[in-house]
Amino acid sequence: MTAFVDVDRVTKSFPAAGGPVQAVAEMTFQLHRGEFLAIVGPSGCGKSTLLTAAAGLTAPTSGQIRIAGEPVDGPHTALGMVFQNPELLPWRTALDNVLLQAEIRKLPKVPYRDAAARLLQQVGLGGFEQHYPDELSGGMAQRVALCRALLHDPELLLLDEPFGALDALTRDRIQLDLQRLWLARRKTVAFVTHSIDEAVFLADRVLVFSPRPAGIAADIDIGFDRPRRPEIRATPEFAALVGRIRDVFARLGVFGADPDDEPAADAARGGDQA
Amino acid sequence: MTAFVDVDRVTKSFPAAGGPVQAVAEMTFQLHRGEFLAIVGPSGCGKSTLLTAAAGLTAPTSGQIRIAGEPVDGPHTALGMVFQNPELLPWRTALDNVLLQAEIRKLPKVPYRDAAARLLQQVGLGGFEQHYPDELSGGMAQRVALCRALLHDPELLLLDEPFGALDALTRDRIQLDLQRLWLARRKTVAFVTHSIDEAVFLADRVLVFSPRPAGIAADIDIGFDRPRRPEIRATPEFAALVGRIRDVFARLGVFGADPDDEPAADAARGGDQA
Amino acid sequence: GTRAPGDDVVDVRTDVAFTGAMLPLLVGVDRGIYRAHGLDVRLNSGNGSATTIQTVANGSDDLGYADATSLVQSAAEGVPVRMVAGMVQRSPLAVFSKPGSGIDEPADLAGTEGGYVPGSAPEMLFPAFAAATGVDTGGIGLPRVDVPAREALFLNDRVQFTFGLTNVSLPKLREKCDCAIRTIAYREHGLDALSSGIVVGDRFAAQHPGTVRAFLAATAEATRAVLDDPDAAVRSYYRLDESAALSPDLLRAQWDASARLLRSARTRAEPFGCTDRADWADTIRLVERGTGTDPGLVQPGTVATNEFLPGDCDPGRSPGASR
Amino acid sequence: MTHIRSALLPVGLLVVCCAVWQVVVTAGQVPEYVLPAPLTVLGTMVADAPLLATESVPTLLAVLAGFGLAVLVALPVAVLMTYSDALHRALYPLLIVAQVVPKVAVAPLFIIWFGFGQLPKVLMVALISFFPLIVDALVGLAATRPQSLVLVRSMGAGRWQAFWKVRWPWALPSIFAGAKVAVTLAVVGAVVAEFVGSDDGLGVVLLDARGNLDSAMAFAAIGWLTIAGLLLFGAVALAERVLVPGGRRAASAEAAGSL
Amino acid sequence: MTHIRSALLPVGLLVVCCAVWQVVVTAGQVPEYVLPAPLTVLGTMVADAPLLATESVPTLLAVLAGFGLAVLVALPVAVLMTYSDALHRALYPLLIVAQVVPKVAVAPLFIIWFGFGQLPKVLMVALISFFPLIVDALVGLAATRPQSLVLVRSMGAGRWQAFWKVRWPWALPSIFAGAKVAVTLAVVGAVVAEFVGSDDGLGVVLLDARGNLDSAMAFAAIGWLTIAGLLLFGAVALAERVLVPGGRRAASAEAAGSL
Ligand SMILES: Nc1ncnc2c1ncn2[C@@H]1O[C@H](COP(=O)(O)OP(=O)(O)OP(=O)(O)O)[C@@H](O)[C@H]1O
Ligand SMILES: Nc1ncnc2c1ncn2[C@@H]1O[C@H](COP(=O)(O)OP(=O)(O)OP(=O)(O)O)[C@@H](O)[C@H]1O
Ligand SMILES: [Mg+2]
Ligand SMILES: [Mg+2]
Repeated sequence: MTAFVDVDRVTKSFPAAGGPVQAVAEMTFQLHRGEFLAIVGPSGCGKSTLLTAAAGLTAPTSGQIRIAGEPVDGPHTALGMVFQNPELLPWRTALDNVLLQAEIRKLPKVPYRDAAARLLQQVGLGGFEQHYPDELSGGMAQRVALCRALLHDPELLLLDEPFGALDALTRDRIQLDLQRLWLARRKTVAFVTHSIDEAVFLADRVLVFSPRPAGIAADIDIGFDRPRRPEIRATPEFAALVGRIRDVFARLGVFGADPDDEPAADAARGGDQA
Repeated sequence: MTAFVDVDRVTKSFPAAGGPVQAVAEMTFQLHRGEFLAIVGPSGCGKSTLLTAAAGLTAPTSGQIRIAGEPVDGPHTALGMVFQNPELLPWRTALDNVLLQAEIRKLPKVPYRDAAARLLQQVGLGGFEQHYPDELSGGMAQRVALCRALLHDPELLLLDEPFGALDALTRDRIQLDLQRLWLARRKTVAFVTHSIDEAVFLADRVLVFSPRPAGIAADIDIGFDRPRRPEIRATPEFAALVGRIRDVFARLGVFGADPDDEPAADAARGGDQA
Repeated sequence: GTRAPGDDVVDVRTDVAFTGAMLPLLVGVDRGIYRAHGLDVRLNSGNGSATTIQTVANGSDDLGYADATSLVQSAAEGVPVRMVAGMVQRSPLAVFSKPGSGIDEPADLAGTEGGYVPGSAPEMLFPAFAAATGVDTGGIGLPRVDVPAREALFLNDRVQFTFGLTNVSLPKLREKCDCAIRTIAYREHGLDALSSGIVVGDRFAAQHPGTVRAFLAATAEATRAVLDDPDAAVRSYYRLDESAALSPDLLRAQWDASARLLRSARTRAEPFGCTDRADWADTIRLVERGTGTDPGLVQPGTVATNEFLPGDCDPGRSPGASR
Repeated sequence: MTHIRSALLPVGLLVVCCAVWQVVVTAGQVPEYVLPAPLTVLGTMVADAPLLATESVPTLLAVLAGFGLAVLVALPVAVLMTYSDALHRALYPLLIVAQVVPKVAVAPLFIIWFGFGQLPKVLMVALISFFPLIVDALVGLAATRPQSLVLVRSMGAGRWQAFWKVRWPWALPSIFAGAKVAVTLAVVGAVVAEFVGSDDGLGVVLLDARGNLDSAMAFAAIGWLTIAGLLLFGAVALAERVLVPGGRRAASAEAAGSL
Repeated sequence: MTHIRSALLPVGLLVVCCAVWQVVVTAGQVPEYVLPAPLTVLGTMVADAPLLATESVPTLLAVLAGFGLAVLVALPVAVLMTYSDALHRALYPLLIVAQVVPKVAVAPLFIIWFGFGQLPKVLMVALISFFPLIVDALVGLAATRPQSLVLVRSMGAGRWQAFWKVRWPWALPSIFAGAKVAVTLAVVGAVVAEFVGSDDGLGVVLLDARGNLDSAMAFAAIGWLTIAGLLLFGAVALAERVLVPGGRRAASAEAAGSL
């Protein structure tokens, strides 16, 4: 496997009122073709920033990202992206929001209309095709955004907490759907999540980011066989991996501890976490 | 304990293009003063709708909600509310967004300014007081919204997935903060979450909603002592409760299964879920 | 009417909306007199003499019906337009008042108010009139207005007097007011001046002298026709102006008043349209006094010529050779 | 039901206004040549309908052509200015200069240059309706949610697509606000142009009528102009209904209550 | 640096326009009595500055008073119409009628009723600047994000608070678009009023100059009016800068690229 996405000494800082905010410290990693990468890290550490940079939507302050060998210096659009907010266009129905992907890419109407309807059906939104975004619940809007990212069957998926607003079971179900899709087509996936469990269940490899400015605190291979069945969650190996990642997290400290507080590290021992 | 929040045969349906959508089927339950209630249920089942109705922001189609004995027939404002989206005003800094609560309630400037800054500090946003919403990450915006709901120290908290965009550890930390706050003041809390783990860890009682139209599928008491330490997550009792709730869920079916799919119920056996 | 293939198309612009004073032009079109002279005249109303003179000067229109005072003023600014036929050669300029206003003679104007339309002839020559009658203009209120407002304000007693023309405004004011209007005519106080006539740009006159001649010949014929049968002429108006806003009586009264001003004291015996150099000199002097134009800048020959007229004007009266 | 009632209210108010006006005039408080009674005006509007209809044609043509011209120039220019900062900085001050130069004052130049035909009218109408169109279009185009642009950018949208799929729908409400102001000003512009100099049109009828102190006719012309203006405004409002997407975007209205 | 350059561009364009104009006129392509050379106009603007300044006073006072009056009436009415559907339905058609009635045509009535003083001018200015203000205010107030209203409603905000904390900031960009159009129209309104009848003001100077065929003076008056309009526009733009909150809202701009 050659590096499909090559993040090469990338840094990113934003100008802000009280001095610049450095979101990403020098970061280097590769993502191979067909690999499923999960990224976890504390809130505000720079995960979304990195994904945006990988899509070529923002330029790194220094360093370079290459996709399939090509340096990314403008929008790299051969991908499907789920943003952290659903970003549905309020004047379009759920179906038309999904179809936006096909329209912008000038894909043929009829087959993609069917494909969009099928995707919506699959994520449990059959019957809501003609609803407007403000008639959808938070999780429903997020599922529409996911369908939009999948519609054109892209090589590369950049997913920023795509299941963040979903309940446990809908989430499990969609995780399995995503795995099935991935197994069938071996897309390259970069998946930001705040659920360590989800990261371990889905990914070939989990990157743990340190708090802002984001650096790579750990790079953990997940060796479970595919397809993974939900039951593996109950295995000690699974728990060990989850525990290892939580340990890394805990060592970094999530945010500057307040002396009266229980140290954040105390929280790092549970079994089942979000 | 008398019923502080009394949801009495409440139904709610929305008009929609393809016939009305019934979000809440006849639902009755009580929430006692000082009780910490968690609500879990499949995406789009009507959780947000119920919370909005409880705050008097929408009128139930039929039935009545009473708070402290008074029927809710207009905004009931003696509460703190976190909406599913952060809903920060884009032209206000993080601090000013929190202070909106004080401004609207005409609370004195100086002490609340300090209180707001302290809250932001506590959720790890020290240094970001003067940032505008579009300079915050998803999780940061959500934390600002939480601070805003807590600022005026309300009797009743209605929290709609307040930690949905937070990573595992920040979440653990803030869960503990919330528990501490609750133990100190014994607020009445209705807490919507998509994390069963979070519901069991925090709540006195978990309501499991059935898919749309929402009904109460299960009403489960959580008897752990307070304060709960993160370690209880590793106990078999904890796992049993989580498993019980997942079973309820699974029995209901999250959404109409597609014949090719693995049945959703299969997913219901894991240990650690979001 | 239908247009013969060989006819010259001539755009003619009056100074304001059609009035009884313009009946010869209307009759000329309506009865085909112009067509008989090989002209296809398109007659339209304008928006004040100054604009008409300018559109004639730059060729937007070929010929105009405009005011001599404006013409002199325009000439001072270098506008190359001359009057080729005088149609109202005695001054109709006047100040009007209502009987109860106590304004019977110029001296009574002191301390009163009247709407003032910048660029309009009676207003322009008012300083000269005041000087001639010994009235102090400093004590007279002259708020700026447009023409319709000037008359409406007067009729509504918002002002005590109004400027106007004895041949056009007076009959109209009488009809609307249904009252006796007091007239203080400038010419009765020693201020006579040329008024309306046919004007043409120097370029057009040089390029189409035949057209100008034919137009004037036809207009002379039309004028005779109106004099012969004014009521028939009034009917021409209704055939040409579909808005038909003026009553027949009013048109008739306007024509009758205009007919009395057709020739000046000096051109009483002259054929149609001839103007007199001395009349022009008087008019130019009045404009100079009224508007502060440099004396001597405008000569009679700059603004008028009799050379295109059909009849033989007295060469001794000729305003001057062409420039 | 509500539709009928919502129409009744303004009509009722209008009728009341007219009734008061009628009473005031017939009671002799205001002379008829200053302000004719509404019934007189109505009578003239009907009796002289053939004339007024004929004269409406050139006025309306000028309004339509001028407004159309303004739209055709203003919207593309607004788009270009939205995309090019340099152009924005260069043109905006000039637009303001062009707008604040009193058009009534320069109109005579148009007549002198272009004569008494339709052209100066059309130009005048275009000039007068241009500014509100461009100002509101600029505000609307700038109000586009940037995240929506980021979204389509990630899909590889070019400017053209981003414009039509995102900016344009976001900007439409503002653009239509501008168009509503502009279309009413267009009527004013045509009348001003006809006042300054024209061979035909309702403005000329109005001017002649005023010159002749024929106030009934003057007000009848105003009445026709008003009706023309209302129809044009209605056409713009109708276009708004058809073109502004997502008329059903008011679903969150209930929870906002009456705030 | 960029500031200087951004100022240079429009000034440069303006200078080029004037240079062309100067050349055309001095080359004798356009007679001076039609269009005086810009240098002549500038000379008159400076030489007759005392007169022009004196006459600017009543015009500017009328513009300020009329515009102020329009703002004071339009904004509250827009707010009331936003809150009351019935009022909206009742008033909107009447507003349109009031707007499409050609103001030039009814101006004489004002003079007849209110004389030659400032009052008719002020009313005229107010009337002419009212419509853009109210139309844009209505669009702006309706564009408020409903979820923001729901938020403050849950905090117990009354209408007054919801208005000031939420609706007003959301509506401001639109309101200022309306104000920009209105303030330029206000100058036009004052000139129109002075054309129809007035004792003093730049409109009178302009009218007199045209009556005297003194085109240099006429254009000098137009020049002063233009400068007055620019200053007023600048004042509105400045107020916008100060009042519109969150000038730093452009943080997502980078990711939107040039779309
Ligand atoms: N446009 C911006 N201007 C200034 N600062 C910004 C901007 N965008 C992001 N930041 C800052 O960069 C840091 C990283 O943000 P980012 O959105 O990448 O975090 P994240 O890892 O996605 O967090 P979360 O899990 O909460 O979504 C944050 O501290 C944020 O304040
Ligand atoms: N304004 C509305 N108009 C029409 N339908 C609506 C409206 N608001 C909500 N609904 C419908 O009501 C149902 C319940 O929505 P609600 O937001 O309460 O779900 P939820 O339980 O909060 O889901 P989630 O976990 O995804 O946020 C959904 O099917 C949604 O489509
Ligand atoms: Mg993020
Ligand atoms: Mg919800």
